[in-house]
Amino acid sequence: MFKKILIANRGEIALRVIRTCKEMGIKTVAVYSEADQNSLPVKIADEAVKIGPAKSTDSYLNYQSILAAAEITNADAIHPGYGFLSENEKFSELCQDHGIKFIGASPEMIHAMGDKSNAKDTMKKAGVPTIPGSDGLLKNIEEGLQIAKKIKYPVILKATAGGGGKGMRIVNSDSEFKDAWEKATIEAKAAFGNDGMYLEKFIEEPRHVEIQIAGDQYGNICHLSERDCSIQRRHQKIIEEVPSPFIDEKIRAKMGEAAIQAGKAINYEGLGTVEFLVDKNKDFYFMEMNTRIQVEHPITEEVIGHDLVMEQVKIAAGIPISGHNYHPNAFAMECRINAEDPFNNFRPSPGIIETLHKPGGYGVRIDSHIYSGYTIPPYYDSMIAKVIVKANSREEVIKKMERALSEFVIEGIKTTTPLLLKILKDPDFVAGNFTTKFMDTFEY
Amino acid sequence: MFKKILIANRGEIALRVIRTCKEMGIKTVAVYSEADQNSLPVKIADEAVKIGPAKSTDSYLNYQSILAAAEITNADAIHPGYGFLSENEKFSELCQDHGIKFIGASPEMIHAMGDKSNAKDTMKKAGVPTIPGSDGLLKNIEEGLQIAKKIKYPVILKATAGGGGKGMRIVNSDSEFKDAWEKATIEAKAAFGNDGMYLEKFIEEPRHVEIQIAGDQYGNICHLSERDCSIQRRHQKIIEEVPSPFIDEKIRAKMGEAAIQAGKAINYEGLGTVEFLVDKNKDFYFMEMNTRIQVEHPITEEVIGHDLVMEQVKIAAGIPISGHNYHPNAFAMECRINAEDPFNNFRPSPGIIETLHKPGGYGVRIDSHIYSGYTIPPYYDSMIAKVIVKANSREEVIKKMERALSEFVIEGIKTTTPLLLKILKDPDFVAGNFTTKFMDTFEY
Amino acid sequence: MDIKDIQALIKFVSRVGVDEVELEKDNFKISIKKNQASPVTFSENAAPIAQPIYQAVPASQAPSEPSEVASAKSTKEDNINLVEFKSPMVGTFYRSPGPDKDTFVNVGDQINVGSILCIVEAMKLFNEIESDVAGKIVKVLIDDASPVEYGQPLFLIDPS
Amino acid sequence: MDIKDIQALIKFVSRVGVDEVELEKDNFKISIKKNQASPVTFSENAAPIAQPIYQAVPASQAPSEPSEVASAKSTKEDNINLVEFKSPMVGTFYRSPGPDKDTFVNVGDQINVGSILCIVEAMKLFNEIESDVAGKIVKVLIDDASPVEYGQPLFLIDPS
Repeated sequence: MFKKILIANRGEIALRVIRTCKEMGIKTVAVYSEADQNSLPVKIADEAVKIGPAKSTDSYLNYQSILAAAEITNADAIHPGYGFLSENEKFSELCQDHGIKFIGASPEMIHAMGDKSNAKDTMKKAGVPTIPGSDGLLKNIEEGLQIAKKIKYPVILKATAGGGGKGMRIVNSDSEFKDAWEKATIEAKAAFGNDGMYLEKFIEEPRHVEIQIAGDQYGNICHLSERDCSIQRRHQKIIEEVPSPFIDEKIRAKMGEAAIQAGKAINYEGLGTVEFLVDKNKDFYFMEMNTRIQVEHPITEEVIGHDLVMEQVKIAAGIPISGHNYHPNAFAMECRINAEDPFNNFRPSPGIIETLHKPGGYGVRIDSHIYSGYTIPPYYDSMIAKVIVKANSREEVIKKMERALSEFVIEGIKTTTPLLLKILKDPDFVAGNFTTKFMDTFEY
Repeated sequence: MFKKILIANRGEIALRVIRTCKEMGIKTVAVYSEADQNSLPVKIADEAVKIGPAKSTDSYLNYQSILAAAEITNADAIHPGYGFLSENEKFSELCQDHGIKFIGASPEMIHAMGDKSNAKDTMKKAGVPTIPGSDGLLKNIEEGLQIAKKIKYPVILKATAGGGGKGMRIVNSDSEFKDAWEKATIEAKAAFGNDGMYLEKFIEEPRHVEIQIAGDQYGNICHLSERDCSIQRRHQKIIEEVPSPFIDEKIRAKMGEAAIQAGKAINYEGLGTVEFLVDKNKDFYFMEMNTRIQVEHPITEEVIGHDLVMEQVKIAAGIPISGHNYHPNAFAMECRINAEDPFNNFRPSPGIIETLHKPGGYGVRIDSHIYSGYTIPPYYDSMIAKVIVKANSREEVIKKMERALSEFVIEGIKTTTPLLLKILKDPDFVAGNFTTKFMDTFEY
Repeated sequence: MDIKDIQALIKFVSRVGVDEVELEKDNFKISIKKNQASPVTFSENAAPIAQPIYQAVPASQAPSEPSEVASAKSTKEDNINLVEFKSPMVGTFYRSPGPDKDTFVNVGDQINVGSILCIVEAMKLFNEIESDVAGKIVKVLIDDASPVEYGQPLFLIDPS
Repeated sequence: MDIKDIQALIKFVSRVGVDEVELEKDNFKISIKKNQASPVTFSENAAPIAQPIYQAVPASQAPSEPSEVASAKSTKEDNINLVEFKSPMVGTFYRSPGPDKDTFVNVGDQINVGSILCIVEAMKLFNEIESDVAGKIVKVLIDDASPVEYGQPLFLIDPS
């Protein structure tokens, strides 16, 4: 097992990793920028090394400083958390070169999944469902009709030069195709001076459902069930939950199998997440794979009873996994609290936490690096706390989350808590009746 | 289901009950003494009624005030928590008389278990093992020898007027009996002027292991496994855990069955705890039954995945239980943090909480009513927080508890946290090798 | 002087009413200054942090407060000599012994120690509440048949 | 007085209500002040509550601090005109280009903008560190071959 792990990150995920290391008896090194001098991870790590100024590119994204910090502290592994260098091929390679274990994916795996079209090809070959469509540009209307027939309506025509909905048409049947094609090409020509079109299956009522997988150094890969992350705003997840209210045991097994296939295709080692879009018919399509721990990993921990960061560390140290899949034995939900003003276009709200009172009690978990008197710096991500609850039904989970959020007192800055409380009371949300478009029309 | 529950208690257990009520959609009424005006339960309950001055006998033990508070707020049930009126036969009866559901035992059940010798007789009849011994005073040495032979050595001779170890002798064999009898009677005569002696089985290396039971209004009774509470000081529990490091599946089944027998003997309804002493041979003996929620109930919640306060409320509302027994699916431990100075003979340390930072993260639960700026009043129990952790092995649980306690910052008063941290590092504690005498010899 | 002594010294300085201490002893020298602006640092810090956390208005009290009554506090400030007569128990406040009966006391009435002022009903018991002061009833602070808490002011009495 | 005592002392000072502590003992001198210059009301509240929570002394720094060096802060106060030359990166500090080579600079040396002061090794790269001021080396703050953090003072330079 590792003797000392350097955490190449900040905020709650740095704290998260340090906590597990402490529980495993592994020494920790926090690295920090000038802006994070008084941060909680710096305070509780065994050692802390200042690596640069506030700007991420000069500190948390600075390979050289982070590796030098590992060298001067004799750390034998680096945990990158999420974001920053966690999916950086070059950094993973540099760690290898310097004999420091990168607790994450190898350069090859990151490479295979980092490029979207690469990843899609790999998945297709592995038999993982991807969104079907034309291979590049359509030659003519006839080819479009042929492909549409093959992949089944509805389909979406998209201008290759497109954007902002221009040169885009949803087509529901053969009879609509010609008209849509003509209008879209004219529009694209006018808007972009380019009427090249391609075609894809149109995903109706999409949900974001991702599968957590784990693979060890010996080729064993298993899945740890799904997380429904459909409640998002501009691709930023807001609330995540497991089980997905939309997924049953049968679909879970199919998606889990597909995610394992995805992992096997690249000989995946470590924890990873395969993101799928699920349409109204419960057909699912590969979106992308994240080769790192996710922000929302705690809800999986709550329902399978295992510490995922501990699993990451064990896998990196060469300990084999059991290899069997895990299914949720409870219901869990996570709300992300951001230092943003939800009633003012989500304007960031850095500043001093004047008053802090965290909720507690049965089934309530808080992952947060803030403390009373802490100053949230303006340079980084605005997430300041994750509230995770667990109970025996979705209804109980929602009630518990409401209770927990309403006990949470954070004064001195604006937070997204009031928005979260409103979502929790929304009848569609309560009914589990939502798609990734939920926030587009949600009134608050 | 009840519409409004009055909580006839204070501190963490009042908060505990209010939280579950909120999650169940039940309105809450806090009652409080003048000393608890600014307490957290008062702040978060839907309503709060001041019932008297600081002195418990005039507030939290004042039947009339509490029932009047229930009347003026139209509460349809009263949850008594633990301590105060929770096992008060008269109060339970008064609630009945006033048509308010007492969420606890009936007057008859409290009566049956409240008197120790009553309880022992009832248990004997029900076939629950009790500590064997003479029925009252021994007539002579021959009777003593006869009983000792029957219940097996070692036995303990005790002076009926005794105290402080005087007139008390442990006897290991027939051959020692005569000498012990003579010395003990002489000593008793000299010390108390009364040489009446009785005899009991001597419990070697006793552990305090209690079984949580639940019974509904329809005669179903089940057990929810054990809690090991051997780490105690002057009968005050300090650390509790489940599973007991001393109990295996077979003993658990036997003790569980005995506890169910105990409950059946008095037609028990609600949650209750049957306390046993377990000796070095894993023989166990009934001590007493608590007809209320216990301080240490959270560890059971953690390992069986059910909210015990919710179970209490449901049972009181007439909802049947499943009736099957629950076995621990994880390891859990609770440390009680008291506002006391462990290095100054546990002198109470009331006062203002100047700085408060609570630990968090995976598997860490805090049940506490304190907040930054809260003044701990000097009038009541000194327990200010319970830290509950859960993990997949006893070793992990201990590591996690250490991690959590060392993150916990409470400044302005003295607490027992340093003592707890020392116990967690004790080799005998770590090995699970301890009895109820542990604290008698523990050096700190 | 070891660390414990030094700490004790600093603590001592922070508690006592001095602003600055300088100490030189053998090869040892210490100088301790105290913040002059805030002599009661901790209570000043604690109050503004603790209090805004929650609103602690008991809901049961709100509906029962008669609209014509000024808050007890402001009345008290205006009439420095008046005495608040507080409820000695929780229950329901009645101004008369029964629905058709006269009220025990009215504004302007002269009362003595032992005069019955009202009834507070708790657990179906009608507890007659006697005055512990002599004087004149200035104000009745609670509406008839309203719930009252322990210690809630019921009457304003001019004891002069 | 070892580092643990000093840490305990600093923590203690930050917790109790004092603003400044100066301590001189044998060849040892320490000066602890609390932040008086916080213009925002809240930071005055927050500081004494937040800061004493943890000791934020990076452990990696502790063993590398040479005993002859007074704390950077107090030195700075005593020598208001001196400039701290800080490490532009994390790594290992070397005073000479190789084990048997002469040091780049010594106390008393006159240096110019662009003079090489030392090497900071990171990832097996030996980065020659150039001065951005002209002046005279007054003090070398770090022992040879010690780890240094970003921004850690390496030299005191008198630019006059």
